[in-house]
Amino acid sequence: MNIALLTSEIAVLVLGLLIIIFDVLIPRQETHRSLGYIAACGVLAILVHSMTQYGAAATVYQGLFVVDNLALFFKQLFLAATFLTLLFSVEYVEKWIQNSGEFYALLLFALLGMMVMASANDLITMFIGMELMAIVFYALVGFELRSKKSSEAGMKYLMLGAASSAIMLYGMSWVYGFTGSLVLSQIAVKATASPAMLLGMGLMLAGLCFKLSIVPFHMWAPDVYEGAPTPITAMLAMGSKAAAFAVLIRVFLIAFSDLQEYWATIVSLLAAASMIVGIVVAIWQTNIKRMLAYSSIAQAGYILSGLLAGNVAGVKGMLFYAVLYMFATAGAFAVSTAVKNHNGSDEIEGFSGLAQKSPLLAVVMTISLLSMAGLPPMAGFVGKLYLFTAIADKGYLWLVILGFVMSMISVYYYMLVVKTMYSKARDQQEFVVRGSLQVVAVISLLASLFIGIYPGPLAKLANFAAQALW
Amino acid sequence: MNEWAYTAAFFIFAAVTVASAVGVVTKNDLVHSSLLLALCFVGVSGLYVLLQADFLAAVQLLVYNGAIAIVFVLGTMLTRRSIRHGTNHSEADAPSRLIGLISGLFVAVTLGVIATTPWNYSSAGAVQDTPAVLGRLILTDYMIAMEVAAVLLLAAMIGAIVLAKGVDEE
Amino acid sequence: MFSQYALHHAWLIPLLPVIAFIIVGLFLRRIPVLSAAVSVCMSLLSFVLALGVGYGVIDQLITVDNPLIQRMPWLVIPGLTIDMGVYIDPLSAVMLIVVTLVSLMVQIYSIGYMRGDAGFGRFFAYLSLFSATMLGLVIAVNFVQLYVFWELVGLCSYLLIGYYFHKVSAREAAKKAFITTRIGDFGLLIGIVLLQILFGTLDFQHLGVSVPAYVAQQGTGLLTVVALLIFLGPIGKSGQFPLHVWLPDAMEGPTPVSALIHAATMVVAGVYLVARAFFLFSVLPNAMEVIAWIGAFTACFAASIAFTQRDIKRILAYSTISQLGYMMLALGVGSVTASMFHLTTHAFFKALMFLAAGAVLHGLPDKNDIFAMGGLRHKMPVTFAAMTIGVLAISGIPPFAGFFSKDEILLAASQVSMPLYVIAVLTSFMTAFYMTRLLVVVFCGPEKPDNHPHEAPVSMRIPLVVLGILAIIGGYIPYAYHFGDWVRFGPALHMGLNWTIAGTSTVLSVAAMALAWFIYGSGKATSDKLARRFSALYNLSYHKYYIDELYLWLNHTFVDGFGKLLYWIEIYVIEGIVNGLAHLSLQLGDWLRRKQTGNMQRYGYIMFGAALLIVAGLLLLNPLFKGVLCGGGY
Amino acid sequence: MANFPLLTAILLTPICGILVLFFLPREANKMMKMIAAVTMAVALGLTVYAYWAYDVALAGMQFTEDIPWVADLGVHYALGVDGISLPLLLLTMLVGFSTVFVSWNVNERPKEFFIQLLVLVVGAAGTFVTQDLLIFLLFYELWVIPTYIMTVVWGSDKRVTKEYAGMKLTIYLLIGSAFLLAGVVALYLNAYPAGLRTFSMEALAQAHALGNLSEHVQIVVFFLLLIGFGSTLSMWPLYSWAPDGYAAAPTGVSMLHAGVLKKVGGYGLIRVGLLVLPLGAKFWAPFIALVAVVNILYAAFITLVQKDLKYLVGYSSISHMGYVLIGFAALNVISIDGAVANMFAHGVMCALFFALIGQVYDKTQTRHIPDLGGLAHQMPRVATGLMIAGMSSLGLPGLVGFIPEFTIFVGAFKEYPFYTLLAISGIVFTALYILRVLANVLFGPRREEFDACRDVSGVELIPLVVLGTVLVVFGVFPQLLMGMVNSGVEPLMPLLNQLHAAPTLLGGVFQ
Amino acid sequence: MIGLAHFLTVAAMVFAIGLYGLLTKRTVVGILMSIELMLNAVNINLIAFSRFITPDVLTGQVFVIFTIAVAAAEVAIGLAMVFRVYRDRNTVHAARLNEMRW
Repeated sequence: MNIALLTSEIAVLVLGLLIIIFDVLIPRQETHRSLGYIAACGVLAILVHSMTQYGAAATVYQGLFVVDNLALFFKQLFLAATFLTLLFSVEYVEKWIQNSGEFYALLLFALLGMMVMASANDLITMFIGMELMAIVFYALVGFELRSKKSSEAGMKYLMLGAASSAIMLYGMSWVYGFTGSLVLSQIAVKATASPAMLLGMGLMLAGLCFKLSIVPFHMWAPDVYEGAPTPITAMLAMGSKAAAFAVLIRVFLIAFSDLQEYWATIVSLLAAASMIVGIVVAIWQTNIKRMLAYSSIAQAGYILSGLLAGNVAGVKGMLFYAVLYMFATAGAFAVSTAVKNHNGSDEIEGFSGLAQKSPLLAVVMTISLLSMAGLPPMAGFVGKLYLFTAIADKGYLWLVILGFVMSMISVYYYMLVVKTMYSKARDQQEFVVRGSLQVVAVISLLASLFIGIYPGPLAKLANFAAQALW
Repeated sequence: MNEWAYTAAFFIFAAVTVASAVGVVTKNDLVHSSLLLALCFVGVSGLYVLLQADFLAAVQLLVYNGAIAIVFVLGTMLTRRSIRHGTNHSEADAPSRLIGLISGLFVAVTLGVIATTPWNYSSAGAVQDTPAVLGRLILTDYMIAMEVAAVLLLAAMIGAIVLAKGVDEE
Repeated sequence: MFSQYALHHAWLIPLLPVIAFIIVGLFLRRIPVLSAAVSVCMSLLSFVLALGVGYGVIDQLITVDNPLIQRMPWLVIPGLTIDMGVYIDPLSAVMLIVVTLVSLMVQIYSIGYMRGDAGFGRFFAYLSLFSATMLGLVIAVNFVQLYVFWELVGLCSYLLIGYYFHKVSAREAAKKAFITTRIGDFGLLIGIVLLQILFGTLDFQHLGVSVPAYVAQQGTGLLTVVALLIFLGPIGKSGQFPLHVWLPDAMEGPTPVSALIHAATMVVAGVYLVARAFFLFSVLPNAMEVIAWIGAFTACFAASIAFTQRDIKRILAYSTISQLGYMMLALGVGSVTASMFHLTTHAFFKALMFLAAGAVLHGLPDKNDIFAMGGLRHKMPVTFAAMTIGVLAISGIPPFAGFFSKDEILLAASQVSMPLYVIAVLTSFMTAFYMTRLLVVVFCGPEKPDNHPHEAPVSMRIPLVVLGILAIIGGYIPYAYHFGDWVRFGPALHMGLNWTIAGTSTVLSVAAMALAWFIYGSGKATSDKLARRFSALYNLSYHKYYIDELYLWLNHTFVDGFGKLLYWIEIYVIEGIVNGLAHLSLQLGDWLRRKQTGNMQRYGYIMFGAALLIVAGLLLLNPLFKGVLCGGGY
Repeated sequence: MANFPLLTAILLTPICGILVLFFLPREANKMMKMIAAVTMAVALGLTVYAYWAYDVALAGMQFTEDIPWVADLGVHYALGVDGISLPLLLLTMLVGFSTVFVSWNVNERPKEFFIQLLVLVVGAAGTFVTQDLLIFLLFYELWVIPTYIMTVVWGSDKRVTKEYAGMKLTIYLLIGSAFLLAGVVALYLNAYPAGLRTFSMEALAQAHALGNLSEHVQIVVFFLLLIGFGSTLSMWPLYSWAPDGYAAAPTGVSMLHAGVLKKVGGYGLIRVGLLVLPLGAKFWAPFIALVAVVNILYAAFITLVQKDLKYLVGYSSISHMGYVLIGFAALNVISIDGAVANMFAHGVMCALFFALIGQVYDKTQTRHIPDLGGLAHQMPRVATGLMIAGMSSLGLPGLVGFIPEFTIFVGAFKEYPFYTLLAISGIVFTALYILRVLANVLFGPRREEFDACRDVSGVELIPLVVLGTVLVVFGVFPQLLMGMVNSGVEPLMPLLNQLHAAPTLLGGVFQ
Repeated sequence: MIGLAHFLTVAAMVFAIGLYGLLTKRTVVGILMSIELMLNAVNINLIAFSRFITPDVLTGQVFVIFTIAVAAAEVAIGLAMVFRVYRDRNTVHAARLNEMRW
């Protein structure tokens, strides 16, 4: 047993506690902006440190906690997402959220939950990590105390999230009941297509789909995304979703890999439904966060489809896509945050004239949205290509066609935003953008383009990570 | 243990559990619901005893009855009385028949599953010293989960405080 | 020596006017004197070269069977090689001379006629291009070259007919000319494509060898179709029935253009095409018969319209159609010689008449109606003389040019088919009648008081004189020098006069002229009475058998109607489907978003329903689903 | 000079222009246009040099470059041109060069405009020079966003609003490309077993010879490609983006779209459809031929009743694409020669048409045909240009349009006599609508309301001169074009012969 | 003889009842209670399995401990949220929480 493998998690926890302490120590008239920067620096440091951990494939505590490349890949994804979120949220938090110390600390605890999820190799650890993340997010969604929407969103998220946890737990209990084990690899050994197993698997899938906001378990997402503070919305889209995917990949490709012929059909239908619903409903949205919520539903459908391949290529596609989606989302939410800070509204109309007021942000938004849509040469295209080659190889050509068609339709509403940005400005107010937010914008822009044009390195890394499962 | 007594005890606890659960969801007054919920938890802890999980039965009574149910009662009291009376009806426009159907189907499916699954019963005897075994498990194998649960409770506390405290009216 | 040079540089003949076109069109448009000078000089050079070619043909004993051909590859792809080249034989030599001569005359004439016109330079550029394209057509070595210049001739006629583009009528006439001939070209193009596919070549010389061989082997069935398709081109271009409608309207162009179109370029291109491709037609008796009958019918039909027309140029136009019918008839009965002979003489006297008519119009601006003229012979003696010569020539009065060529056609027709001969003779009678009518009404009788005619300027009179002389001697000289020995298809043809036929036609022509004089010239003015008596026939003829109206109606009802119908389908069906699909997905989105009521219990309800469905699907339906949705194949 | 990456240089020139423009201050209006013009002039010059330096006798891919790009997908940055792509590259640069001058009067946010214009050029040029299917798609999709933004910002409303038209164009083409992408993915997976997979067009083309692509797969994949490329090419009934889009887009975009982007569809059909999936092509060819005839006649009839100049040209270009399609469908060297050459010819002609319509619209503020008339009085140069474009459109010999059409007819007649007959009848209707519009717009009485309209002059004249000259020169010397095209198509002869000889399992159900 | 099936049946019924309550109760407090019922059903399941399938390792019981902890945390956050909502809107009706929709 090697405690060193847990360095990242411990560091995150310590960082979170430090933030709480600093929050108390810092005098009241201070803006608490420094807390955000401390957190960001700390996360960055952990991210950099975690680079050294590649190649390890060890487990801690009787194989219940595994540190392999896949886990590490996801952890770095979460760290990067948190880092970007912290950077662009400083001004937002200062402006709209009172309890900034608690905010940053809880965000770090959520990060810890995600990291645990990525490494969890048994159902209990997995569950507890997921609940840590979820409960923190329930609180954070309702953290914008002056906003009625925020509390409503928090309430909805909590109720539905708890209900979905119950469903998943119920499913887990059946899986445990049939196999007599909670460890994934042992479940895999004993799993057969018995009714109890299928019932448990189905309910677990349903519970996970809730976290992934897969149709028809998606209905909370738009409301919660809309009501939550923008950085939290971003984290929900980037982090919580990716963490659920980490769990999904492990559970379905290790524990339930022998039952693939059973779940594949269901998963393909769920993926297809997500693509369709996410995209056709997004067309109607006038609120940028709500629109991005529907878009993220569709994106989840795309990532989910990679599971169907059930091989390295498929997982590689999922990992690749999760990363590029993370960057695109960071860019889009960073710009949304800037706009909200500017005019206090999340409505898409508020973006009008952005291209003249701040060309950089307009370009970042455009590139991010189109990366989500999957237009070359943005990263989203290559991501879809990896996913779809993997699943088409398994014969899901219908899903490939559907996916491509829906992604092209999605351009419609992304374009509406782009059009708004390039139309005439409503007001002539000076548009001030904080440096840290600009950093995020530029990072996401460069990442979206670089990954799209030269996907080699990331693909190699994703491949490396995906191989950890086999 | 006596076979008959065991069976009788099971049916009593089961009946208490299910009946009070039904009461929880059908009672109109939230306070009644809360109290029935506590009763239900008692029934459940009785079932735990029958399943030879004494420690957990105790925890159930302590945590659920002692903490959660009380919190519910408090929560109900704290919100104004007017919303308590006559407002715990079922939602008027909720398709309660359909929901009933779904719930019924759910039970039916589950019963089918129970009936058709070839369970791998273990013939091993039950562990007698459950608290010790549980303690060892939690502090060794499930160490990380334990720690995470601790963080979870901390986070929940922080979150609950911030949320409940509300906006500072400066 | 010069003839050698001319023979080997015959490609210069079309190229010189092209150069004139480029120079004038690009640089000299605004300088009238220079533009005219350049054009005329180039035309003159072409004419001299053409004469050289003509002399060379005789001198070098180049015959129809032994042509002089130069080729240069123009398009080479496997399976389709197209050359541009020069095909010199007596047939093309005659055409070269006729075309260059007439266009030279017309250009000289235009100096006077167009003086002061704002588009003087442009006009000369177009004229040069027009003769260039016609000359290119004449020397074509294969069907594609021919088609290329054929179309370009069409373009030039379009430009020139629509020269007065501010006039709506000119604009419409130009359009009509282009589109009507296009319909013919459609057939021609298909014919050419078919020939290429059947024989793998379009070269006249090679086809001349392979067509008879093909007929010997495969029979005439398919080839007849091909030939008739090709003949559609000449029908359009040479104004044969039923595509003749553009030709009278083409009068909207300036008169020199009419002269050029009607005498030497454009319309005779069709005749020339049939003559050039005679190796093809001559082996297909059915096709020949069709050509002959279309020619005969057109000749008679156009003459019957010309009877009642009042516009001086229109009468001439219908006479052109009629004469072209003659030429086609001659070709149809197998006599290239007669056809080409008539083409030559017709070029002279028709150009003469048009230029004379132009002189009349020049003297009497803004008047086209012959009944508004009258008594011009005093004020315009030269013009009167020219017109008289022309009328005598076209009526076939010996020894004018028309007599010999028309006689040749009648002879050829009589040898093949009696009905054709009768129609031809009848047409000859009618021709003499309406041409005399024109002459008498315009030049004789009393002068109209409000007319102030004046004789044309010198530059316009010179061509009249030259062409007048040619219209007199242009028939006898070829006759005397055995035109048929040279320009022929098959064995040499020694022309002789059949005195019975010649006599009959001459007598009839004289009679017709006398009748016309009686009706129109004697002052008894019985024309109106006649018109009233036969009002139905008169109206039919005067309104050109309502063919224009028919076409207009067809075009309006079917082409535009069909277009409107399709546009309706486009908007309401095709676009409708596209917009419908978009609308459908929008509606789907709207419907789905209305499910998002904001009520969390509704969400939970759907969630649990879905979870139940998943479980049910896993438990029950899975084996059924599997094969359907992920069947492994495409 | 032998190793000079000429094609990369051609692609990089506009990209450099974009970068320079990006860093120019917003106010440097004139400067931006000059830079765009110079950039395009250099690119055009390099392309002309490539055209001149290409060894027709040697044929095959020349100026090739090949750098591995994405190893795990088998993507290479592979460039190269042959006789099929080089004319189209030249077309791109010619049209691109012209559009800069056509857009000379854009004074509203010129920076964004010219950047996006150059992006369009890069996108088009890239599709023609790349030899890797994925890079091809990359360039192919580069069009979408600039087109949309340019239409919405600088476009004009007509029968429909510009927002609607731009969106329709964008989404329509994108959905087409979705099928295309799916087809490419299926092709990529089936061509080679895992591990050896590649997007290299050359390698994919060999997959058929190796027997890796079954007829079944080829038929399905070709169908998917046909939807994609067909909607780009405005194949019936997948074209309804075109008329609205052209009408709404600013002139430069209309020119590039109708002149160049449409050709990407045809090029793709030949380069990917035919070379990689010959059996699929053979299976669908009769169907394509049928659709081609519908294209020609249906669109021609609709063109007849159009009242807006841009709609007219839009529908007419749909009609013309029918010739390309039937040339492709005949699947023999002559017809494909014709099809490729016709793409070039139509591109230049259509671009000229749109350029002049843009000028007319600029000066008269209307494109409604009944409102126009007699413009030859005030604008003789525009009139000359329109005449040349119109005559080329109706296939007048001596202009570039004729020989391609003729070769298409010759090639196609062997395979589809009846369809070709109908296709040839299209020339009559083309003449009808072209002459009508010329007559109604240019000729007729002088109208005083247009007396203030000045004829084109100065830089506005450049597109007219450049494109007009190309139309005439390539028309008079068709071998300049056909020789080049044929050097690209002739190597297909063995494949095509084999195709005609081989009976296929499912082939010919549409015959 | 009371066996596994009996306990599972009771659990299923409690779960279904909780589910019914979750979807039909009017106030968020009631909904929270229903969720607690569902979690208890899970716990019964886990302990029953622990007893009959793996009586020697008790993993099911460990799981139940964590479940109870999580349930407590959820209730804490949930009630805090109820206060907030109540303070914001003066109501705890689930159906009124529909400002965000469509």
